[in-house]
Amino acid sequence: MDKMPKWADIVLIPLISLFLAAFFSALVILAIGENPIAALKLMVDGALMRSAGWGYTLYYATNFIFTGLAVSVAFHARLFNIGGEGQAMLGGLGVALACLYIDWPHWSLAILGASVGAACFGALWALIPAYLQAKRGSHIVITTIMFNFIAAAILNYVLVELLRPVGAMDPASAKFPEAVHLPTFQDMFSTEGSKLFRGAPANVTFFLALLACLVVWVLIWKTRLGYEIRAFGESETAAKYAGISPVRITVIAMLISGALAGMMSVNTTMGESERLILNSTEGAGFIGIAVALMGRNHPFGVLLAAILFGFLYQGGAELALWTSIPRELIVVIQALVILFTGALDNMVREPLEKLFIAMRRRNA
Amino acid sequence: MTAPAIELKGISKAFGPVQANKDISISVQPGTIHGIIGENGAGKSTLMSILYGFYKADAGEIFIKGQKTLIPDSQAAIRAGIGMVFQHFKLVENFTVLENIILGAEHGAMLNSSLSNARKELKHLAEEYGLNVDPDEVIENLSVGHQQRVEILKALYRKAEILILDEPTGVLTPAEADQLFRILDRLREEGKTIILITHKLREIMEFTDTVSVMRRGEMTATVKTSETSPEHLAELMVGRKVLLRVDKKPAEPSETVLDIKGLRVVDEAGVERVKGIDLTVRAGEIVGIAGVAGNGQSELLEVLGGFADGTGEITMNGTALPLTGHGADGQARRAAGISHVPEDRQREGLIMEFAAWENTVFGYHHSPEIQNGILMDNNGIYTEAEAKMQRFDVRPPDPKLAAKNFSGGNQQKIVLAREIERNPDLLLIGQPTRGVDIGAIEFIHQQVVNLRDQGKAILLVSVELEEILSLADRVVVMFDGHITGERVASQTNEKELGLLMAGITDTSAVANGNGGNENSTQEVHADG
Amino acid sequence: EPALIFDLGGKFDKSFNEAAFGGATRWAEETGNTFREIELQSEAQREQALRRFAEAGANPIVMTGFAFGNVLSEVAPDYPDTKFAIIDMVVDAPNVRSVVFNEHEGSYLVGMMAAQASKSGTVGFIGGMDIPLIRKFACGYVQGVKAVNPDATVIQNMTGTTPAAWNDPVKGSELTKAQIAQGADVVYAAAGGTGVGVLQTAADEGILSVGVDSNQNHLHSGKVLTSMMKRVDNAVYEAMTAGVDLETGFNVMGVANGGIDYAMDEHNAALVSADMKASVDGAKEKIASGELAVHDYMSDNTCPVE
Amino acid sequence: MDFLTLLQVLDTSVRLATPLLLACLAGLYSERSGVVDIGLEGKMLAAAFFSAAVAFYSGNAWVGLLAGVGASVALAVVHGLASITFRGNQLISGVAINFLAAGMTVLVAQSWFRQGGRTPPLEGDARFNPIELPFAIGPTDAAAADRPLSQLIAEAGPLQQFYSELISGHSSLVYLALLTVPFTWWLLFRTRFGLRLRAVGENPAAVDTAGVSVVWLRYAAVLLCGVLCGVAGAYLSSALQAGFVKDMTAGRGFIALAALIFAKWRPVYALWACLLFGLFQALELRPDIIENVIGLKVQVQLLGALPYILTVVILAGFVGKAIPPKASAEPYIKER
Ligand SMILES: Nc1ncnc2c1ncn2[C@@H]1O[C@H](COP(=O)(O)OP(=O)(O)OP(=O)(O)O)[C@@H](O)[C@H]1O
Ligand SMILES: Nc1ncnc2c1ncn2[C@@H]1O[C@H](COP(=O)(O)OP(=O)(O)OP(=O)(O)O)[C@@H](O)[C@H]1O
Ligand SMILES: [Mg+2]
Ligand SMILES: [Mg+2]
Repeated sequence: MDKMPKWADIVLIPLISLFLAAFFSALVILAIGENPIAALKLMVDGALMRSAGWGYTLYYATNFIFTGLAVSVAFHARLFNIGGEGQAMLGGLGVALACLYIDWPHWSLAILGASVGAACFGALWALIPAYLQAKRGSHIVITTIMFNFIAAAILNYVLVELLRPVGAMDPASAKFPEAVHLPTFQDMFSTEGSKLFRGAPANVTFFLALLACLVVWVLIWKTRLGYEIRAFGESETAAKYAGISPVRITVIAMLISGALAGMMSVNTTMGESERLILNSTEGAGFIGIAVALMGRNHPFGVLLAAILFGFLYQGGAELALWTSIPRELIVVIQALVILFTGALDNMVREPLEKLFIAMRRRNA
Repeated sequence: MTAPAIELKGISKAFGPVQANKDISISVQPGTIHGIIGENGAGKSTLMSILYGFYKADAGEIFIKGQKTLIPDSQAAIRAGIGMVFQHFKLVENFTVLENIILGAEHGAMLNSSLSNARKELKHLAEEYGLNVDPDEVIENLSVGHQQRVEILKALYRKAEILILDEPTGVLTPAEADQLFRILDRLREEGKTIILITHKLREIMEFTDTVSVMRRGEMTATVKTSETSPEHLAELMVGRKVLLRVDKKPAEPSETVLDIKGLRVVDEAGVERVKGIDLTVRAGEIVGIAGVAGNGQSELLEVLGGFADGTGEITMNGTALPLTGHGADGQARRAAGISHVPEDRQREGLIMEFAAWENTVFGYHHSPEIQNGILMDNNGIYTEAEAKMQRFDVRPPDPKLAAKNFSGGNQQKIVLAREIERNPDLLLIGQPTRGVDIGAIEFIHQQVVNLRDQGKAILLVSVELEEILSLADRVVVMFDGHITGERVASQTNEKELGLLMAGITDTSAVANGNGGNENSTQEVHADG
Repeated sequence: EPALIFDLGGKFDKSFNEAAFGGATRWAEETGNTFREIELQSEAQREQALRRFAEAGANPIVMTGFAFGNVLSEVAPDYPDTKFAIIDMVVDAPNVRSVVFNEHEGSYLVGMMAAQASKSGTVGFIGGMDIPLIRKFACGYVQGVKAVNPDATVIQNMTGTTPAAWNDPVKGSELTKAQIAQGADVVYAAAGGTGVGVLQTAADEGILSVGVDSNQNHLHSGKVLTSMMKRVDNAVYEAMTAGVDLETGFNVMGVANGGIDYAMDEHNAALVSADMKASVDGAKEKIASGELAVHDYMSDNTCPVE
Repeated sequence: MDFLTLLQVLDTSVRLATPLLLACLAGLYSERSGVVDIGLEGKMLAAAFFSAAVAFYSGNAWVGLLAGVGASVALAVVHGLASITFRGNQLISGVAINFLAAGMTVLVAQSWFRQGGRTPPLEGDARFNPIELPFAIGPTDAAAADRPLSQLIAEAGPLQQFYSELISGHSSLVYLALLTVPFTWWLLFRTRFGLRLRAVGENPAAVDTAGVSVVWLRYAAVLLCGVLCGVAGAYLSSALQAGFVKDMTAGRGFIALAALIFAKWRPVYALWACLLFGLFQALELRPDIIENVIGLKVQVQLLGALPYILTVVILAGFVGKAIPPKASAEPYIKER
């Protein structure tokens, strides 16, 4: 007998955790002398009440879908990929190389090429930690953290020494050619009469992200590979018994994870900045952890959580714009979400389990 | 009558939805050895752990020497004079013996004085009880038997008057076990009280004064050992009359299916576990491998099943099987016609979090008949799982239920349904009835025999001699990675196999006897 | 209502951004009006901040830092009725005013000052991010030093190659220690927030430092030789004063029009002798009149002296 | 490279190794008890801010230190709650704490000082100033001679140079950090507490059944970790620097973690590992020296990434295997 009904596990617990995180966030806002209700209203107005707000919310959400899926695919194999950040950085490099050095006739081909570039570079960056974990038992959490730093150093080197156009000041690549410009929501949905999503960076990559959700869902629950990934994640000894190679699954799961993380850069680098800049990832790799935790590692949950975090991000930017609350408030909220949904999960779960068991005893 | 050394009243304990102990009361007289028996999962360890303060009871009281005593933690238990040797030792593997002994019982805040004190005391205890261990040796370098001594020394060092031993002989050779019981006798003579948990009725009958039987979390009876019999105890354990022998025709073995030559296996720690064995299994016979746990049987199964590497030669139906690399994994073995019921169904045979239907294709998930293009044919698998569960009488027959939610016996039936229905040429089957109740045991044994009668080869590994003797046609005994003997099942007995299991190949003294339940007087010193 | 957007170093970097803030504050105090402001925390915010302010009707919108160049050239055409002013970068659009400074001229002046104050004949330069703009500072400085003492040694270090270099006082401090160890007794920091660490360490270790952008003499009174003042405050003040009538186009601020200067006040009066001041003022006049041309690194990406 | 330059580089290494060493030893206590802590970074950061802020208000660096330690310990308690009391995932908890500190410090700094997430500069006694050891040539001698200190030292004999440049002239916290190494060794290997601490990181069940509370031992270790991270953070903002700036730990917590692996969880090795990583950081500041010595231009990015690369190499077991305490990252769960 399960300790708890399934709906409680996948809906009730995240909701309670989220509520706790929101409650503590409100306390924090109060503590710095601001009004949480007013802050929330400002965030909602700025992020959800205008089409451009949605354009930003969904832009950020696109990033978080990719990194959230990346974390969750790895997590199905019980691999904790903290390296999304580094994988996304190098994914950006893949996008830049694809966009700068190949003559694309049309954006639709370019986005495919850039996706492949991003996925390959991201996957490559996940491959080494995966291999070391599988073959040499090096703890993947530590190696992926290290690889984040190493990726930052590489990107730094490449941008400063190799890709920066002569005479330019920022460590950034040249602007991508016009042909690889991705249609933004503004391009797609504005009509003659009304301009929608004006200036917002959301672009077709959002649909690519939705597609990724679907593909990951099919992969994890409908295919042999997904079956093997989940089986390996639940029990390594059982996987070995079944002839599922731990090395192979570790490597494949991390390759997929790294590829997904890398593909985030299609959105930021190709869809938004249209050149490779330093720190275009802006911590999205880490937010993927919170998104995956909240979404219970299910693509649909990841989608919802990503939109929630997109809202927080855009709302936070609005706060910084119109009040004196720094954008770091969002970092705090993010921390609280990770803390309550991830680390303090049992604090919510245990009393609930007791409650359900007691209820069942009484009914029996 | 003096006050009992221990008296438990109305102890209850639930782990989540599992009621491990239900309103248990028991009392043990000082200076006696009290046995506790029961099937796996009956709640024996839980009860003792409560007495030792490891778990907290939900309800109930504990009296020590007539005094009501609160035991919220192990510190309190130690203060009350209780010592416990757990089923799974609680030692710090990379500490020395001495450090393990003083841990938690140091004199003062500095280590030096504690260590020298303990060294003296240890010497004294070693002389008194013959419990010799090198105090400066690191635990991981000690044999299991010596590790157990350290556990006993830990308890004695803390001046335990009451000693609890949880399945102490499961990991010992018969010789080591004999030595253990001599020590226990000494302690009893000194007036110490001993509680002994064991699965072996022989040990209960031989060494205990009184015995309690547990079943499904409840204490079903407490009796004087002298006033009971093994048959009676078995009945108390499972709740009904027990059939001990399996109904089967004599074997009709034909051609060789599996042929092993010079097989060696080195485990991950670099220890050689199988040291060159030769073995054949023919179609239509059941070969049983007997041995104390840890003598290489598991590794043998692992190599055959494809999840450990080995060296040597193995042929299956005349073709050589690779022993390393991709061609030697579980998938390749299944393709070669080998099915495998693993020793540990929960850690190996099943994914506990997966639903039963998903588990019915575990290991066979690449089979073409369950694919639907690039996807898995989940609907087909589900329908087939439902039918399988009917045929194997899995209860409840609900394919959606997660494997962890079935009882041990039913989990085993799911594994068997999956492996037997593949109709393999060779079935590897490890500890098939561990923790399974007698009704299910009968069913499982019957399935295995049926498969044999269809002309399939079966290799059975079990630590239960009774099971080997009743199920196998031919018995091979393993000790320390070697085969120490081979007997025809109907022409040997537990005594003889016991000697082989201790590495003694000269069994003339006990050979050809039948039964083998009479008390042995023979001293065996296999280990120094 | 005008708006001011600070670059990543932040409003209180004690140098560049703070100067801009000072100019805006002066305008607000004098006119009694208010202005909108935001400190950027991330790259992606640049465009958003520009658009949101423009949509909210802020006019003019002033931004500090070359990094806005790219974004502004995209955003400006979308809001033809809004005036923008960008400092340190040239953006060619009809509604943008680009303000650039002749930092090399000011650096030349403080270089002369440093060479005269140095006893060891070795002076230091610590730049922020290694970009042409900062090399322009360095090159002007070296020219000034050599003009006074052709044998002087100038130790040059850059803090880093990324924007983080603007805000790394720990590294600034260690670089200063290293330069001191190599004998430098005057260091010039052109490093934004990193300079805080440079000036601090110089004061701790008992040598002189030269501030940048704002007048930083007061930070460690009696220990900062002078500051190379880049009157970002004036540029911001003027832009806000002009309001919607802001004159667009290219605007160079140098010694000649008071956009660049070196700082003298009570905090460094004791450090600068009359002779030193006289020689530096002489050079200043020559530069203003065009008699003395200080080489601009960015004109050809080279520096004639090392 | 001459002797004096070498000394200067080593001097910088010591200064930069100090926060690493303190954080590394902090991690050592925690991980030896079986609690993995990737939140060293966050605890240091919080301590850096609160110590600078309180030092600014009180004008006393030691009061600031206390506040910093308090902040770090508070986060340690959160980590303890998550990983000990509620048996959650220690890695996730560490990640959360890093974010919490990164956000909170800026938020509070902005709310208190309105200076864009930094504290005002610290002056005088609000900082830990360098200590001049007896007989060393220091600023006082320089002032007396009215000559630059660097010249005085350059003229001294090699031994005096060594003493004055490298040994003398650090803040008290540097010496404290160095003393923490033998103290930690003694505590771990010579006392009852140390024995139990090491045991609980290897096999908590053994400690539990020996009648010692696993929970309190682990809390003690986690709190010790908090204290040391607090000192490390205070050192950053009020000794190495004069005030807090956003994200000023700059990955030091992770380098400390790397050093801990490099040191195989041993205190004396930790000293060497941190000095080595400190040296890398010092060399990153002086690429000119490397260029002089090996005659090759080394990319600063490579120098910066070297500790991380080295850690991966070590983790991969190419330079001897680093085996962590057996129970590390495993919550002690008795009842499922
Ligand atoms: N720590 C635990 N958490 C949850 N359930 C437990 C725990 N320990 C035991 N149980 C459950 O309690 C029941 C009784 O277990 P216990 O270990 O006491 O049995 P036992 O009689 O000692 O069995 P065995 O002969 O296998 O040792 C079982 O169903 C078991 O699954
Ligand atoms: N780890 C567990 N998690 C959840 N439920 C469990 C667990 N272990 C046991 N149970 C529940 O407890 C019940 C009893 O389990 P147990 O294995 O003790 O059965 P049993 O009485 O020994 O049956 P069998 O003879 O078939 O082994 C099971 O039906 C199952 O629902
Ligand atoms: Mg048990
Ligand atoms: Mg059972």
